[in-house]
Amino acid sequence: MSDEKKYWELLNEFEPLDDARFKGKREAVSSPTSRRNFLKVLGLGATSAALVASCKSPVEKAIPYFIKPDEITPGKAVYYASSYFNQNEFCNVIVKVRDNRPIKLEPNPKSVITPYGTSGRVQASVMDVYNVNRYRSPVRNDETIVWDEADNEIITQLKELSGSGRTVVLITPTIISPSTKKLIGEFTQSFNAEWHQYDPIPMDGYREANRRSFGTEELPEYHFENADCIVSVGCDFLGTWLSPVEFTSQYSSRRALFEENPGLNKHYQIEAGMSLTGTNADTRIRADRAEYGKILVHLYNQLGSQNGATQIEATPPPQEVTEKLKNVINDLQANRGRSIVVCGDNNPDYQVIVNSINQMLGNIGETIQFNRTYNHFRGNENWLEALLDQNLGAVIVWDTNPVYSHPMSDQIRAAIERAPLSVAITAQPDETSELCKYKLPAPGYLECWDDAEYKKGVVSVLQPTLHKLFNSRQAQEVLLTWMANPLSWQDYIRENWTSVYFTEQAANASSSDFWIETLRNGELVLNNTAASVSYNESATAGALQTAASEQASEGFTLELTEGIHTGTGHGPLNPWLQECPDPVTRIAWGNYASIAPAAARRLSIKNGDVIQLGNLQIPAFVQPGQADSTISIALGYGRTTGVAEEIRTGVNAYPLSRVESNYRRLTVPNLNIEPTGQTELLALIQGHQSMEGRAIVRDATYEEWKENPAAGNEMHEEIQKHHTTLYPKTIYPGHKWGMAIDLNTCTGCSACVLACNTENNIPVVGKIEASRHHEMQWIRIDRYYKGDENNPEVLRQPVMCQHCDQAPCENVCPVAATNQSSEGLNQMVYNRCIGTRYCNNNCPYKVRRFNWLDYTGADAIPNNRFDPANVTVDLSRMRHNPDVTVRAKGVIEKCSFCIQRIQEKKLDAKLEGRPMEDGELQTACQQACPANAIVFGDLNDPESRVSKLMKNPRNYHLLEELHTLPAVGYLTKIKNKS
Amino acid sequence: MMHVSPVREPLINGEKSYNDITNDVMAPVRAKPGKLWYIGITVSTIVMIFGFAMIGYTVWFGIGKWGVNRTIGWGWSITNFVWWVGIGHAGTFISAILLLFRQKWRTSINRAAEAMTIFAVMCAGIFPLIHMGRLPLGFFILPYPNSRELWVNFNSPLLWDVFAITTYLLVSLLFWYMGLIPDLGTIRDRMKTLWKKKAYNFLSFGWKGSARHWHRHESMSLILAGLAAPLVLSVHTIVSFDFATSVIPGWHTTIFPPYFVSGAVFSGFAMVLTLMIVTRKALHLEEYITVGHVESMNKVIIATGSIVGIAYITELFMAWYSGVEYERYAFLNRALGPYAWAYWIMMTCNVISPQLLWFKKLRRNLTFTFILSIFINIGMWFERFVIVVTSLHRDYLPSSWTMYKPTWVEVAIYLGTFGLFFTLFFLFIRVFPVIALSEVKSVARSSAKKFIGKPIKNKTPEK
Amino acid sequence: MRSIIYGHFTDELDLLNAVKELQNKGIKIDDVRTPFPVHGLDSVLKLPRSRLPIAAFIAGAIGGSLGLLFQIWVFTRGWPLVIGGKPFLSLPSFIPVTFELTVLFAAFAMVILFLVRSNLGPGSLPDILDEEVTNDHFQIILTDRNNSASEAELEEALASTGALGVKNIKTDN
Amino acid sequence: MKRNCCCEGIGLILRFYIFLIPFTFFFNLPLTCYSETEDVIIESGFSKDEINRGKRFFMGLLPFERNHEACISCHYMVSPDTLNWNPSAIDIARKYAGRDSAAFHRAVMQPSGNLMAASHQNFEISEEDVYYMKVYLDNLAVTGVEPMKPSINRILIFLFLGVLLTWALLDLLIFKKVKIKAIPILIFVAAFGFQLFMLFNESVLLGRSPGYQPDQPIKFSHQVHVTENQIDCMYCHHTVTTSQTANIPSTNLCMNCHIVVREGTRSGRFEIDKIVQAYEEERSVEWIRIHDLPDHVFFSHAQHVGAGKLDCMQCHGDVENMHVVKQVNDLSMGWCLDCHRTTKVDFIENDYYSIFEAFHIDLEAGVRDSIFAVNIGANNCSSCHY
Repeated sequence: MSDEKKYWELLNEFEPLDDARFKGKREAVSSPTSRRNFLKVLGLGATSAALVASCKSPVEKAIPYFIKPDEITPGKAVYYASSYFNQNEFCNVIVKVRDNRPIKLEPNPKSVITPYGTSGRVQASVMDVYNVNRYRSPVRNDETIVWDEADNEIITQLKELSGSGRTVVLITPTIISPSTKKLIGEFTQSFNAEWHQYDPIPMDGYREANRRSFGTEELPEYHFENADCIVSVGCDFLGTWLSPVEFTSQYSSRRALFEENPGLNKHYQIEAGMSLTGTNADTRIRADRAEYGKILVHLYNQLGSQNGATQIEATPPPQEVTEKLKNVINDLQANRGRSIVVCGDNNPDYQVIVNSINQMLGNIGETIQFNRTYNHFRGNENWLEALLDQNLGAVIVWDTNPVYSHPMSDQIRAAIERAPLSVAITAQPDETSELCKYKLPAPGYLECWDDAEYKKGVVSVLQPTLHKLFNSRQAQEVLLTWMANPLSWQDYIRENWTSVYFTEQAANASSSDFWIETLRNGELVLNNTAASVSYNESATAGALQTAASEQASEGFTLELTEGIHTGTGHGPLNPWLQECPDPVTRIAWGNYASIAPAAARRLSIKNGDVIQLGNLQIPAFVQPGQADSTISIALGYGRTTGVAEEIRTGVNAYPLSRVESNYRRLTVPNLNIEPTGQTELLALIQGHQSMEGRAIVRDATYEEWKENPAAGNEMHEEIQKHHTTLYPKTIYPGHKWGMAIDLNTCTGCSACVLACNTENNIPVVGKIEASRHHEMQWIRIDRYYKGDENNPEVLRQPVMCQHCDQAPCENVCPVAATNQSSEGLNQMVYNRCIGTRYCNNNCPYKVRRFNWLDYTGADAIPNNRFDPANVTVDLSRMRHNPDVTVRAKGVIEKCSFCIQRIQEKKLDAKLEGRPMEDGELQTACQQACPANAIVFGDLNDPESRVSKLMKNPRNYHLLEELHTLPAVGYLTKIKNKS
Repeated sequence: MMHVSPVREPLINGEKSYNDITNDVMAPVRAKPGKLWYIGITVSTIVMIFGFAMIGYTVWFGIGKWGVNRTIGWGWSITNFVWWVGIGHAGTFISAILLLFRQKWRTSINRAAEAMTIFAVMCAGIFPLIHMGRLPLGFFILPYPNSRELWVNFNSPLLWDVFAITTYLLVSLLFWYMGLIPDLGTIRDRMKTLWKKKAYNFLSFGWKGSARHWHRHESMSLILAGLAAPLVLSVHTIVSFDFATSVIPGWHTTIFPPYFVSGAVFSGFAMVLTLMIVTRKALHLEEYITVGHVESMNKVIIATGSIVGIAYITELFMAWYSGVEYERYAFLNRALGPYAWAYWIMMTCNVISPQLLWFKKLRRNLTFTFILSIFINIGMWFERFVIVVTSLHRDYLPSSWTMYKPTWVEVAIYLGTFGLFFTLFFLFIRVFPVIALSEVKSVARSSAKKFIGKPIKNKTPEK
Repeated sequence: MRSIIYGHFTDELDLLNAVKELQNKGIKIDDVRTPFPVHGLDSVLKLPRSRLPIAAFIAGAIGGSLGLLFQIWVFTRGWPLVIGGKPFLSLPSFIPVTFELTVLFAAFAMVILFLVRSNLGPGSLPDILDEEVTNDHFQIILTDRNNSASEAELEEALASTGALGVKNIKTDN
Repeated sequence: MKRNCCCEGIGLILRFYIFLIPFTFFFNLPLTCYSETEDVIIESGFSKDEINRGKRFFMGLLPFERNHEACISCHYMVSPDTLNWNPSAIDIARKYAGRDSAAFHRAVMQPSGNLMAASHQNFEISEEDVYYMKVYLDNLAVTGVEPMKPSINRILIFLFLGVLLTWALLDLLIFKKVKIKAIPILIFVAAFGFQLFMLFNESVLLGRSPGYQPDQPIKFSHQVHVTENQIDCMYCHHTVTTSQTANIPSTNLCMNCHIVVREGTRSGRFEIDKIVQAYEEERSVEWIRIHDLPDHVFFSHAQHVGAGKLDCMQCHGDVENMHVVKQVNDLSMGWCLDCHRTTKVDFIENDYYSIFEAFHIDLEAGVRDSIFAVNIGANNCSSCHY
């Protein structure tokens, strides 16, 4: 039946190809089959009539390449090294390209920054490339024009304007590309332009603090892997802060608790809203957002008293917090030089205090170093002045959206509208670009040449993996054209590299070898000499004073946080990211105001009640663990431009943020909540929060584990003893695939969920369907609360198909569409499935997913597609993995352990005539996991990592007392409680 | 000649000759249908068509148009399926098992009850079909030879269902129809219009009442009854396997087969009562379907109802006694959880209300019986709802717990099956004799209140 | 050419007496037609015990064993699948289908055999001599082909038992 | 392209034709739907007379006299045809559609290849005739060839059988017009049986097409290339051992040889010119796909040819002796499975299989003499469906 389609879309639909790599045409084409589809529409009765009538069947054509490029083998994937960068997300990636279409991003194991794992946003970014809302050609006002026309007009005007003394302002996000920086330098010179970098959620406060404390504006590198004690004051370093993928890897390396790696770090999180990092902390101390300053002062004072620093008069934080801080102080003191204190506030005074605490603890130079400093977050608020200036002549907005993300949105809007020339260079339409006179389409990052120096001395390249889909031009190319520079951007980069970096390496003798080598590795590591900074205590006193004298907030304090999936505002464009539930609240599609249970009870607010906050109306969500007088709202939602109307979810909370003494502040004190009496739908994926005392996530404390590695898991052995069966044991002659998941390293970041989405062509169902529990993700990350509702302990568990040896689902399928493979996989045959959902009912893990409606367009019945996110149009379908069936309406699907990867790797081994190596085969979720929490392999091989983990005393199986004999094992969660 | 049994209550009231019986029972077939009948069949046909349109809607757009979700894969569809199948137990139970036990009172009600059985099973059969996500490919469940060399999964209770329900439907149909052919012969001979005569002759398979045929017919009926009796028991046993063989707490119970069978007979008898109390009035068959019949059925109801009650309590006990936390929670959740209202409706209707039938006065009170029978039907529907939905909605992993609310599509389909059921029933009472003529005649002599052996004169049937 | 002589009674007891009477006279009764199965008539008429039950048993046995063998074949030879970790030959699972097929085969075989043996079926045209036979007439049918006695003798014998409406018709077959 | 149209049904139709008479009207409806109207003739801009004149010449009809055969005797009207090696009329028409009459005249009168020279020798055709012939061909290039009359649809037979068996049934049960009962019974059984047979056959073939042998845009002969010229399969289909797809050679690969080889021994220059032309126009040849598995089947050539060392012929049949490729096997799932059950796995040479320890022990002990594909999971559902 052709309801399940491997998707092959025409590349040459868009424009003739010029790059050598894209020369030629696709290998195979399928014309829409009508007969088989037609039959399915008819019932069995009418089938007989159609059967005998079927004289003609459609002709399928097979169209070869005109000239087959050497590196492309039709039907095999090609991999290119590249990089992803957006705000605080940077990953060196390998792009998997099938038939000229990038379909998957994988971590680059050679990378020194992100050798394993990516973030969920990186995984989902494949969808961005195929976004239907992208600009397709240059636009002047509302009129489509050609590039030459746009170039000529803009150049003339630019020259005129700069000649007549008007300012030309170029606003970009933080540029980490050295070549681009050089180019912009040249541009500003030739057009006498000002260049400003703008970050929607900036870290200029941090840079300012470092300038005061260390005399350098650089953001240091943090080494969480070396920290035995981590104290974070409202800093979500595992979720959104600075470099979360890198930090997750570092952090989790110290959470992987084994006999050979027994040193568990200790993590204190002092925070108001429940953040991803807070849910992972060993001890989470709940404190109001307005108390952060006091807490930092208190920490300084207490530590200072032991380290000989001057004390400062200050009201201490509330008793309950101070009480708990004693342990924090003791542990910090005990781990001098092996601890990290971080704070997630852009207030430079706070950061100065944090700097001095770290200095006091001897962490600077140890866990916090200024060698490979971060190059991103260079944005500040200085651009506003230039933009709002009456003398503004031309504004060029390059891929930034201040109209959406800045509280002074109205003034910015007016300034842009007032400017004689306004140009936006961006891939996707946004609120700012819509205001500009000229909208110049830029390609997505997978269509681009670029380079990036994310951390000092680590330079990466980006290379295009897809021929430009639309009539777009990279911003750098645009600048080159305007400057009448004859070089292509690719050559420009190459020239820059040859002149700057070629000399700094010795491995390659010729510059072309060097270039090719770099493209292959994706990254070049330069030997920077370690930079030394000198600490300057003088700034601390003032900072302490300011922090100590902060007014207490009356009423509620609002805390704006970066949405873990939406980021600063790119997320809503991507339906995968919107559909991926928040790891803490488990809500998909939209933001909400998190409010503490006690406060909610006091104001009689229930989940989904819309409340009025300033001039913002937003549904409330009762969040256990939320500080009583703090409300948290995620940023990045409420986009109105560039997002299909059906998936415009959430509210834009940026207007509530404020600029205080030239620094963006994401807190608002003294707010009142007014219920509006309306309610709004929250797509709550997980409805029940407690484990009901069941041994689902088994946990123990570090102390208990040291006594007994099987602590918290005693029942495992007991249950194993009781496993008896009348039936003979099934024999798996070759492989027996299994997976082990370390609950202790898993942070819940959801990269695996999104990797699985991308790899396995999982459909998007939209807010309404998701709220009806029709979500389709094959992995879910269950989150349970334990204990006090005011500050509960959080336990997480990624659950996918457990591939049981004695699977309850298999017994009940009437058509045997699911059964056991000889390699221990629970196979699901979509084309056999008739959709009784009996298997799903009988699955104790509820991991099977049913295609309730025609989400994919693969169904044979016409006019019934349900695709609110508009991702089944031909353009979006190019993202599909051709090795995985796109499922039709009415069939069950579930995790297959990435069977397509298993088949591919087995075949590779067979062709090479060698046994498979352990670790050679990685599932998509495993590959994407920055925490290294997932291990996949052959259980028949006693030496494989997964076999060893299965024998670990911490290992258990979910609901093992049911004797389903899952192939997935979980390692107990061990918390380092004090 | 008068045979009035001193101990037993007569099964036929009034003074009846064989000819009277023929005429009384045939009256609805012969007479022109009344206004009520036309209204009834119009309404039920419209409802049926709407229900089928909604089935089409579901097949076209997908099961997502229902309220079921990732945790509760079966909602109203399977609830209705089990309910209808349960109702479909009475007819064959009455005609087969009571035949084997030589209960003569069955003769007045078995025909209608069997018809009801068949219609109910037809309604039931719709649901497992339409709950499939890919109905057009539903033929995959048939073990037919194919070039894929694929067969079906004989381990699956759902497949057993396919066999059980089809067999039950076919055997019930055979049993019913074989009982009908002598009566259809009777109607044929009373018909005056040629085409009607021909049509009824066609339907009656050319029955002529020969002693040899009767001899074989009786022998066949007995064996069919012997086959149908275990079949009746097996059908709901197998339906109960859908739940009992699973791992879901609240489903995974060995008590299910007997519990389901008695529940089925319970609900089936209730439905028979609901229908017969109306039918006897509407078709003026009060003398054939007597209060004595109603009482006998009420006795079966109280017996099966009590078994069901014991089963409920046993379930609770076993859940506690097993010591399995999931089982315990499942039953606590039934009684106290978000769906407790359904549980208590079930308990009230199925366990408490039938106990009133211990009073003979109430047993013989038609109005009370009618109301009670509707109560039982409601209660038994909720029993299935409780089993299907409350067991699923909170199973093993709390992270997956959800709630379920039907959509109007599901409601419309359920109503549509009522439409189908009543449409068929309305047609049935006009076309076929509602009471087994020959069987009633065969017991008339011994069980009628007043039997007139020889008619006063050789009168011909009324026109 | 043969003659069919028939008459009827309005009470099954009279019929039974008449049948006995005629048999005592040595007259072979061609057919007796009644509106319902008259208790004791088959023994009086000495109808042989029906062999339908045997047929039903055989058919049931065939159905059951075919069903069972088929299932065994499918799971051990046709395409052995590991389902829920069960062995290929998991006999308990095969019981329901085997049972249903047994019943189905037996029931169908019996009904079909009944219809064939009785020459009944859709469209079969009965030789109805008295339409009241399906109402309240109990009819005895004699034919001269089966009896040595003459038509008149038969008619008289029938009438003498108290039969009403004795008639004699001639047919070709 | 028609696949497996009902040749075997025709005999049956004739026999049943007497019964068809009352239904002729009804049955003819769908037939008439197929025939195309001829209103498009003036589309090419020529008058009907001119076209007809050219047509008559091409067809060799009166009043033209000549001492050689008519064009149509070599250049058939079928499009594209594989009945002979000569280019079909429509191919010629399309090729010369954009050129003037003089070029066409040159092409006809001064043949370019040996083969053509041999058959076109002693041609005496006036320029006028060539002009009108060109007119006719230009028109043909626009209008295309008249479609072949479709044979009677299977559904008609099926419906007819339905009518027949209904009649038999009605007669048997109700009308009883036919004295001998055996006749309606026989008709019923036969008609119903044949209907079932048709249904069964069609269901088996549903989505499958053994014997499918479409005409390709170029008369590419595997026999010529493989058998006569000894080119290895994998010279052209070179990804077959490494990729899931066995590639169809790209145009430039064809040109590796055809840069030199410009005339075939059978087809002359015409067919090879097509590939040369495609190369010059930088486009791909749109071949008709023959072996086409359903979309939900993941078949890997690398697995079968690369790892399994199967011969191409095993699935594709004797392609090396086919001028026109034909699907030999039905490519049904059962066909796959059966092969997996009987195909031995190279357990000794390939080290990948070393993990199957139990099997190796069995092999050494002689419990098994060989391991079949099915033993190592070739018939797992997930081997092909995921």
